[in-house]
Amino acid sequence: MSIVRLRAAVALIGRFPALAGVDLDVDGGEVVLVQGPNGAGKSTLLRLCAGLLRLESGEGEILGHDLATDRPLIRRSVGLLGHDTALYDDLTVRENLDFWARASRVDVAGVGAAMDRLGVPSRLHDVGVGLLSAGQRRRVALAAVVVRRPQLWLLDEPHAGLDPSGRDLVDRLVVDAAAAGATVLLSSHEVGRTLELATRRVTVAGGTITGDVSDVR
Amino acid sequence: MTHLGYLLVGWGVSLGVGVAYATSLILRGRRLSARVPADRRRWMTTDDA
Amino acid sequence: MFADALLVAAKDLRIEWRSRVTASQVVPFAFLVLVLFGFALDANRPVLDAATGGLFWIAVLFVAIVAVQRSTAIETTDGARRALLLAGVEPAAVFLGKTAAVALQLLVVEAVMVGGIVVLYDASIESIGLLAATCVVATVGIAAAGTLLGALVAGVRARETVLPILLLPVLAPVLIGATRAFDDALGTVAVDGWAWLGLLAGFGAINIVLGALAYGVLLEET
Amino acid sequence: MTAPAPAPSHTGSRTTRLLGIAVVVGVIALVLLGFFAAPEDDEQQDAVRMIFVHVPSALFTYIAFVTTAIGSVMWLLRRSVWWDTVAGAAAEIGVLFCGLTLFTGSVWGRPTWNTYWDWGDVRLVTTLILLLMMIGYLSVRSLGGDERATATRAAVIGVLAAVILPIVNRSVEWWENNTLHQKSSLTDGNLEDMTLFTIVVGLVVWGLFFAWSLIHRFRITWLERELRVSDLDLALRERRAEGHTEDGDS
Repeated sequence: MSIVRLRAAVALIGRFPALAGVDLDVDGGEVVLVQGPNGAGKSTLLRLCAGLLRLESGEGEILGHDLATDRPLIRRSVGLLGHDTALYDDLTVRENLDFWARASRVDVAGVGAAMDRLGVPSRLHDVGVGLLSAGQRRRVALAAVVVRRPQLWLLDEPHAGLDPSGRDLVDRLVVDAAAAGATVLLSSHEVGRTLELATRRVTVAGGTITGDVSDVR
Repeated sequence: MTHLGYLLVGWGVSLGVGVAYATSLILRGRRLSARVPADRRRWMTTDDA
Repeated sequence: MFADALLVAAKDLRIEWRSRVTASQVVPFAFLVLVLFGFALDANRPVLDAATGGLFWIAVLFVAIVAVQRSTAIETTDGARRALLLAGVEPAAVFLGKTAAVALQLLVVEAVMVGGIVVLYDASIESIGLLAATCVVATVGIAAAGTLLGALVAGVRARETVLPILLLPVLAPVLIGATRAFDDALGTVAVDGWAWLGLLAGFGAINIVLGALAYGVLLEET
Repeated sequence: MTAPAPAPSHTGSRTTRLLGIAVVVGVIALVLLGFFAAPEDDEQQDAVRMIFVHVPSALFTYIAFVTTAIGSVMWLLRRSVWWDTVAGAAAEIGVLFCGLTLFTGSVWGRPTWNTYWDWGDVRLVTTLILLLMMIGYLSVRSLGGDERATATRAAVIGVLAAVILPIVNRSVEWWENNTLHQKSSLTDGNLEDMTLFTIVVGLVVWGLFFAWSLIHRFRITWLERELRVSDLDLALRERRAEGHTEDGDS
């Protein structure tokens, strides 16, 4: 089943053509590593697939929903970890995850499990997010994605800012998600580590796909 | 002619502003027309040249 | 839909409770504005008495600008606005939730300010019912217009200065209506305050409907 | 039609030339009629001649903002770029007319009501609030980054202004329920023929000028958009080229 189908997709950030004609097909269960220099358009590609950006031209379908008309539907079943962690500094870790779980209409019971899976120590559960380190914040942001149990995971440099144990947790997360039948698109500079995870490697440069290698793990 | 001062100010400013705005429109139009490549200068509404 | 609105409102109010911005900054600011008006007009007692209603609502409008900027900042600091879209929360629910949170905070400040005009301006309240009703109805309209315009300027450069330029003209009917209703409630001018309350209610209703409709369009664009 | 002429090097066209000539002729006629043909008023004497400028300017202020409101709604409902451009053009012209209306109003008010401004006056205050809202509209348009987002923001303000304004009008009306403003000059019908005729000439002249300006301003925005589009094509080509050159080393 086609999860992501993009044809000559162009997306603008302000007036800058971050994506300048992207063709991409991703099927269910694939783990696609998106590589490329900074400013190549990786983050924009992930945000486009998340249904947050408008197609300037070209077509696209995510999870069977048309990217031009059904963006709200796409967003319901997608989990995006972007550069900003979308957390409220004045609220505690639990309150943040509680809020995002309820907002996503997902059972709040999963919050505790998600925090444990990301190795967020219980002493931090009731600490204001504003007091956390960058690494801890990313774990909480990842936990917010885990809680949503999305069909399509879009992780923008999930390893960034994490210590080695954190990176292992992310890898296990990706493996578990793929095993559970979800599809994962992740961008990363950690070429070595994520290679074993990915079923496919796509290189992006100048807002277009310049390489697509499916190496069977 | 009573209140001539007021009338001249009132009418004068109105006509003056009108002329100034009209010229600014024409000048902005010319400056932009020079920079837009020829093929794109068809107007969407009227097609008379 | 209303569950989401409640969720968003609770979230905003909890953030407010934790950070104490209203209590520590906005209330003193409102009080300060009243004091300054007092300095400016106190020598001329009759003018101060006659203008109490107007001064009160001018102060509220200043406070409203600060409250709206704070409420908008909550969503824009860490990309939460985008996450709300992603979570699939009904935009109208986000709008109603945030409007309610701003309105409640403004009402708290207004309660303090009513105390202020009684103490500082020696205002005598003839009809507490009309006074309270005016505060509630006018504040709903202010919060609705503020939340909508706050979202509108969220993505724009120099948004701190653009917001007042947009918000104050839109709130003109509130300044006029609420002042007149207060004049009646404070007995300074013989006018039918309840009729003015009707105008404020109309203004509030229109802003709530318009805001709920337009908020989604604005969220989607930026 | 002969083969299409080479692309014009200005925003003018046959229609705008005709309109332009008509406006110039109209203005001359208006001045002659306004200052010499029309009778003076027994109370205001010659001050009444301000009416020939004030009334048309006021009427077309509201026509311009109704155009903006319609354009805003059409953009929000149907994402029509054409209507969004019309809305923006009409708003700019509307602010100009609104300023003139308030200016001529107060210059006329000075000798007749011996005050430049009257807060109790419904139409004056409503027009002032309208001017402030539309200045907000133009400032949002000029600040915008992403084109579509700016159009949407402006459209929301356009609609908001159109909805709030009647309330402002009602609230000011109630505030004083009196107005120094004379009854609407057109409808109360006690004007001599020549004065009425001159006002109509004024309305025609203003209408032609409004049309002329709208067409030119529309085309200016259109050219600006074309410029951005051609810039976008350029940016797309550069962006793709950037992709290929990097291919070598990534």
